[in-house]
Amino acid sequence: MNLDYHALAPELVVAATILVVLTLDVVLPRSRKYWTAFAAVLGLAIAALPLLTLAFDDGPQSRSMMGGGYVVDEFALVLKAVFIVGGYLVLLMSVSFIESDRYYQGEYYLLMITSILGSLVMASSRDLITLFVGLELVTGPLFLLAGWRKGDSRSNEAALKFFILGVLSTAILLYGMSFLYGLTGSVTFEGIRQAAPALADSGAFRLAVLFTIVGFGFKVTAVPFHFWAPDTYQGAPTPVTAYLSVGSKTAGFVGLMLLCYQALPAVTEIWGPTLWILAALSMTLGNLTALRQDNVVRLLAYSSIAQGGFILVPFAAAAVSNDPEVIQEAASAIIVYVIIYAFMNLGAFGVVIAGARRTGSVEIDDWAGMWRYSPRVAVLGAVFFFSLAGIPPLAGWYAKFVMFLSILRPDNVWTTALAVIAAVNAVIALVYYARIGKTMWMDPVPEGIEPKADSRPLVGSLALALGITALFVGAAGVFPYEFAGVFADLAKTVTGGI
Amino acid sequence: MVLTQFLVLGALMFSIGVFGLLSRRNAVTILLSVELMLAAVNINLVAFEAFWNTAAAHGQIFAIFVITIAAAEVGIGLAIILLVFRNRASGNIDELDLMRW
Amino acid sequence: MAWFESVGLSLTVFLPAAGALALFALPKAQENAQKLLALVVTGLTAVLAVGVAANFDYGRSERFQFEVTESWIPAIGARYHIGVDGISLPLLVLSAVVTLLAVIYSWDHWEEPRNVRGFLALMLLLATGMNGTFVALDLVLFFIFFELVLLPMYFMIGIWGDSSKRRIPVLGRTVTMRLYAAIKFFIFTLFGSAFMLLGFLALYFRSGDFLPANTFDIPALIALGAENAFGSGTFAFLVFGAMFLGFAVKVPMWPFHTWLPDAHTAAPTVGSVLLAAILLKLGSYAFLRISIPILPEMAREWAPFIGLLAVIGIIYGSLACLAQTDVKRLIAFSSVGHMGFVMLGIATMTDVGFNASLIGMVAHGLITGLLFFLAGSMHHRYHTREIARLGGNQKLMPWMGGILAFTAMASLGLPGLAGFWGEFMSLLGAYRPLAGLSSSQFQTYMVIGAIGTVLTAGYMLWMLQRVNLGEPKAEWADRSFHDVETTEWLAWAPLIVAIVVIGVYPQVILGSTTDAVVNLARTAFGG
Amino acid sequence: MVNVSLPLVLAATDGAELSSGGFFAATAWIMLLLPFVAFLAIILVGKRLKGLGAELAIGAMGINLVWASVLLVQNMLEGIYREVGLTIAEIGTLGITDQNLSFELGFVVDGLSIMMYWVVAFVGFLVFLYAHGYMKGDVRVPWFFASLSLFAGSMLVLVGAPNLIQLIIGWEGVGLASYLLIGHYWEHKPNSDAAVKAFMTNKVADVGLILGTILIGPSLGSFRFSALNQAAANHSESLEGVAVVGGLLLFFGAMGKSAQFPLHVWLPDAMAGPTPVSALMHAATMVTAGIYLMARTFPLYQEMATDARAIMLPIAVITLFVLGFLALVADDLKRVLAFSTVSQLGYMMAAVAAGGYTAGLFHLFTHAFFKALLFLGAGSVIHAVHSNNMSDMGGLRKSMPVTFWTFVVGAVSLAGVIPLAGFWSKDEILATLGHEGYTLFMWVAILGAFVTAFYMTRAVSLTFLGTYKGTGHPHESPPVMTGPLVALAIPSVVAGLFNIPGVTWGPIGNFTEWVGHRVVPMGDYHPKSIEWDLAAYGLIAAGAGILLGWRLFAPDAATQTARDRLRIPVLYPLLHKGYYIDDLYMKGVVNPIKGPVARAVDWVNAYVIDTVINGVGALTARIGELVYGRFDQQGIDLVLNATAGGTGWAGGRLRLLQSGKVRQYAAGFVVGALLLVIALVIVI
Repeated sequence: MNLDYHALAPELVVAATILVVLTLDVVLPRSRKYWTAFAAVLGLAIAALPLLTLAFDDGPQSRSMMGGGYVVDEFALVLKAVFIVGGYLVLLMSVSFIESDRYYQGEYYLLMITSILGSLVMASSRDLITLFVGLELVTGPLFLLAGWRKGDSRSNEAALKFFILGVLSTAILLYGMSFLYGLTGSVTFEGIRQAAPALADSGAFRLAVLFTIVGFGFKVTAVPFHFWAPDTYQGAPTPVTAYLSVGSKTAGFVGLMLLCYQALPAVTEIWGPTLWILAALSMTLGNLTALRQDNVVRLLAYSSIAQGGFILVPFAAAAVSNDPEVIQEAASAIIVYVIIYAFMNLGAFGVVIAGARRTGSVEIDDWAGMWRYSPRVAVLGAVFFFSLAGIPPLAGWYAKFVMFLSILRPDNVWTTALAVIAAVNAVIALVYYARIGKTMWMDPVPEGIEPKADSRPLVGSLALALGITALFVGAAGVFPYEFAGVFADLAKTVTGGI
Repeated sequence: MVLTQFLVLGALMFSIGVFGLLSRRNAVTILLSVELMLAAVNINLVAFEAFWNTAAAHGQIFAIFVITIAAAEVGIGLAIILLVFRNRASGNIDELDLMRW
Repeated sequence: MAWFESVGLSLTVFLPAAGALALFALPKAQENAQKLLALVVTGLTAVLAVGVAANFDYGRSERFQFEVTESWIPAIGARYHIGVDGISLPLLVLSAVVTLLAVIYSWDHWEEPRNVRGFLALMLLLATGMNGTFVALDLVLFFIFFELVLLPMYFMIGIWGDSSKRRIPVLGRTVTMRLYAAIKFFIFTLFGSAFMLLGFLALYFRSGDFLPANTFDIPALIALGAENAFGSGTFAFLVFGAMFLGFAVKVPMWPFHTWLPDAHTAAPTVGSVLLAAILLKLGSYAFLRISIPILPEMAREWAPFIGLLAVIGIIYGSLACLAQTDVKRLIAFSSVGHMGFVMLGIATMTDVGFNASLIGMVAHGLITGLLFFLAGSMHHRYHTREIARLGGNQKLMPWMGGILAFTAMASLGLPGLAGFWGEFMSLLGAYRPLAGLSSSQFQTYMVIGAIGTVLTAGYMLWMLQRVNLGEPKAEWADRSFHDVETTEWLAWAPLIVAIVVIGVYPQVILGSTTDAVVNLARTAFGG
Repeated sequence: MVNVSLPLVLAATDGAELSSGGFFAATAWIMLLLPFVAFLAIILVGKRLKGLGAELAIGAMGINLVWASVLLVQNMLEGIYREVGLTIAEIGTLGITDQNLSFELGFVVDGLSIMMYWVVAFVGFLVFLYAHGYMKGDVRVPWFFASLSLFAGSMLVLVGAPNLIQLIIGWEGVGLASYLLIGHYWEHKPNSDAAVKAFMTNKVADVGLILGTILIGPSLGSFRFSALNQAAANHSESLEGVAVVGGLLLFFGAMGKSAQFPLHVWLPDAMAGPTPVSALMHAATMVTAGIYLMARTFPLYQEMATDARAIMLPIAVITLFVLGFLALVADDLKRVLAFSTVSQLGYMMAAVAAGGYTAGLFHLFTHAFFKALLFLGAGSVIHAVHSNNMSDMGGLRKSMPVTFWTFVVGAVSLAGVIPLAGFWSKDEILATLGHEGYTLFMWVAILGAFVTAFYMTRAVSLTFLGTYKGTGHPHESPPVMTGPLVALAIPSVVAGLFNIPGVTWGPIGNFTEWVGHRVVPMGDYHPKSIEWDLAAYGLIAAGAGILLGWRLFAPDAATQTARDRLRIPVLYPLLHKGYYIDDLYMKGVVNPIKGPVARAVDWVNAYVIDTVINGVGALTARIGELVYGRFDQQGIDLVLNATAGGTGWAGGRLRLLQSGKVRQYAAGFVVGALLLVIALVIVI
């Protein structure tokens, strides 16, 4: 078995980083533990380098290993870049947050990069086993991270809920996968793809597909598999929540894309309607529920459920058409959305961290009038929340735009209906995003929120993370192609199986 | 046909697992139920492997991965349950409602 | 001047945005430097816009000039395509100049909570959005600019707006005006533009049936529209309807107008001015730029309906004005009526009607802008806008009263001042609507519209009588007021002059628009 | 940006024998602009001038008078026609022509406009002079003269208009000036009420003018009067469909400005303005704009819209007769004169409507002098006694001789006593009515002459005869005021001579010829010689009126007052209330609109449309609450219970009822998956 080490370099670097962090954690005295953070951040930065060399390499476009079960192509590269940059930003946000906490730092970084490694594996996986292993590698550490504040009951609770539902979803996913394998006789997507058309009418096969999708539905917090998300988001440490809503969710979408486009392109009649329903439910219920939230994190949880619904929309578009262009455009739209969503949602969580540092609260009402004492946080808050709302010229508009574009391209009554549902939801979403803007900018400062002279909301690495995300959100809003579209164009090779 | 019987067994175990998960309040019992579901998956995988009987033995490899990861998950799960138990002196998951609005 | 041909327009659009960024390079405390920067930036923008007008070839005003087309988002075929023709040119100049005047006025008029830098930055961002909308020749670009005005205006109203409380009937909740108005404006407009966007996308996809590639390019779509490519079936109906929602909310047409009185009343003075002078024009301009030339058959089918809403707006707005007790709210409602005339002109689907709407837009921009300036300055002095408490303004502040009277006269459509032409020409158009439209129906609209002019005169004169004339009320009698101040003169004088000049010599506007609208009507409807 | 080429359109002078008028005609635009220059100058610097701006206004009018006089003489000698237009707008084609319709500004110099220029300039100049004395010490003299100048300019723009568009501009311009001047003392609400009323009434009428213009302009493809008149004279097809309706709409516009029944209501109230204003605008010039419009478009009515006369003539006759009675009961001297003006405007309108172009204009011409004279005389009296009411006057004959004699001249002229101006012009109207076959209306007009003579005698008697009933010691006004009185008295006497039927004054011809210098022949009737029988009826009526008035009101002060205070039941309230037309408008139209209707619309806005909007918002929020509370956080309980019950999971049932959150979530998860399975595996 030949391993292409160049192709595997990012994973190897991250794996090495895990070892380094582990070692440092063991050998360093408690007062020097911050080196683990440094090592983790550095390791991720180094892992990005081979991505660049691979991208500009003149060699084969697609590097296949392990009998086609592990492939490094443009799709994998782009998604790996998203995972690494996203993970990097989360780590930046974590540093000050974790430092100010009283818990053990070392294992935090260890777990975080382990999870990132899992997502890297997922992006390259082209068979059920690798996909499953990658998925569990993403999720496992997160169960622990959600409960990282060991003395905090909320954190415990978040972890336990996450865990129980997580393993339930894993079980369902696996049960589905076992049938996928059993009915097609193959674990590779290639093999499943070839066998699938003959099985399209089999009830068992449909069950298998559905159970697999349900498993991923958990990861992407699609309604009705979302119940864990608000509680877990609220209870987990905020940087972990940020990672959950971006890294882990993106991993879920990667899995879904691989499943739908690589393994099951021939049976769109099964997963198309399913994802249509999930998309509509997620958008609508996520948005309506978000209207009632008073806690910023919980609000972001529901907002991220709704955003997940928007990302699911293009899947439904691909399902009604055999036109490769339509399918590619849908894939491209998903990737664009994922990329832009990653930045703006991470930014939003960065603002939550900063705001919580400043006010000591994540209740929306406690943030009232923030622009008077922390204008920069308020500006950033407006940028990210209105970007999530999709208001031009912030990047979010382009994500929504391509989403609409992809769903409207097939001239079909069902997709058009979904487009209208999405449009109505886009307007509903405005209400709660605008409400945060309103609170931060237009309401008077509540009594009792005294400016804390010593707590600067924007400290070093957090400021850096917010700066990067804000720049991206601004730049991608004006030059969406250069900052997001071009990657999506590359990555739509994921539809190569069609 | 042998395959069907295995699949029925798997389905039954899976269902029992689901039922246990839904009806039990003790976290450890819930964990056990999940294990039951994973075991059902393994039965399926192995049965299918026997059915296809290919050289690559993907089913068995898959099953081994599942067993391994299930073990890891149980480890994680027990750690979390322990944490909860330590903070609350109870393994009853129904009492976890701090974040109920 | 080749460089100007290629970058002049882009500079006009993006200079204000650059200025907004540059503002934040200045220390927060140096308010004068910030004001000066904003003044220079908007001044330069106005000069650029006038430069564009000066270099514009009026002999072929039906064609796009100063055109720039660059690759922008290749993935979706959206291009950075801008240009002006006779239709957009006056509006571009109006936008650039009014923004400058707003900055001048702002020099010493600040609403709480002050924050000069933030306010100016929003104003400059707004300018980029407004200028951009008028020059965008790509649907995506248009959409971006169209939406770009939302956030600045939302914050302007929400932060610097009127903090008084008001009880919402039926719901029974008491709301803070600025918050209520801001969110209402925001949601309302976005609700419309969500559907507008769906319409744009539908056009994009359908264009692929006729062209080698799908396109968002407005001139290309207009060329398709001229061949009536999109037909008059359900598709075109839905697309027109979707865009109609987006544009009609912005205009605003009855019954989508209710955000307007609240937003106008609650907004800070400069916000109201920009809202009235420019933002309302984005919707009606979009009808001329997009809906009509691209979907002419549908425009013809929708015309009676648009006309109906327009005349309802005229009468309804005027009657509502008669019931107002707040000067600013009255002026706000008057916009509903005036924009009704603008839309009536459009609904006739004739070149004269289009011209009417364009000159009506410019005139309304100048006149209502000035009225809001005046309302703001009066509020500044009296600290109330209650008509019942005012009176004898003419005596207390002769110049202010005189300008108010002048502007009110212009607003009620006195011939010889700018406001008249729009009203007159839209009635003229309604008398002879596009062939195929029911003459008797539009002539009924014409008569109703003409009755509307009487009502308009009624509420304006009544307002003048109660605010300007009579003896001052006891509470003001022994107070002394500053009459019109220097910055106010500087901001208002150009508007006054423009109102008179356009009133006497409307060719100032029509010289630019006529060929363009004649061509528009001809290519869209033939003949 | 601007179309800088200024295309000057020189219309063809169709009347072949007419000259183009040379320098003064070519530069007539100066006349139109000068008052505006004065207006601006007074606003900017008036306060700092010695005469507070009056000198600028008077100067401008003086120059205009010279200009107009030169033109008048030129026109008498050779006849002038010149039309100049500057395109101010090309507005599009309406899809009916290849040519753009265009709006133009310019001026026309022909018989009709020259007569009007001169009347405006002459009366204007005298009134300005008079006002210089009358307004001394007023609160805002500069503003007054600025407004007067604005009026003069607008009026000249109106009468010099070569097309309907410019006419509308001038038309509403004089309306604005009227609003400003009626409301000159705006501190008092009745004055501003009167101003608003004048503006609004005219605005209502203007709808007619504007719609008429809209009907006619596109049909002709031009807004020019010359085009309209030529088309009418040629019975052009383009006018076929619109002539009558368009003509009536224009007439409706004229009804407002020229105070025809039932749109006359504003004119009596307009007397709230200073008296010079009443003299110039509300008697001599502005109110004749409607007559002027009818004369300007005369061929339309004469040739094509003849059917319109069936409506126009009755209205004019009602105006001249029925409204004349209102002057009988007024105590306010100016109101008497105002009602008289309304009635006289009825005469003019009746003449034009009956086809008497020259007759109507001639009455306009003479009426301008004697009515301005009467108003200025009244002003002189009011200036002296500080009251408008005749019950505060009386016996002023002695203390104010100049005012008295000139007033009498005006009154007699108005009453139509030979050989004063009023006789000749009124006689011509009667002749026209008779000739055109409107015999009944002719007799009504003769009866009207009786009423006129009666109320004028009453006014003269109550004001100047008997004994003084007011306070203080009235003195004759200064020469700056009496001068204009005398100057106006002269034409009030002699103006009639210029149009004695059949008489031509050598090289200068006569009035008929002067105003006949138009682009197309007017084709109206001119009596070739004096119709003595008609003249006799007119004179008898006038004489009877004077006699009756004299008998009733000439005696001593006590009887005079007693008789004037006699309140005949029914009749007096009816007349005093002006036939309740005002009440009808206010209570029937204006107040309901201002009150209930406007409030209803506002209510609809707040309670219906806004409620829908807010309701949608509130509903969405409520749904959000429900979804969150009932579904997201609780609802799964219900599903679980239902499932448990339905499938008979008896063992789990009780425990499920107490289900906690995590298991709810898991249940939701499983139920969701099951529903999907049901939907996609079993159903499909």
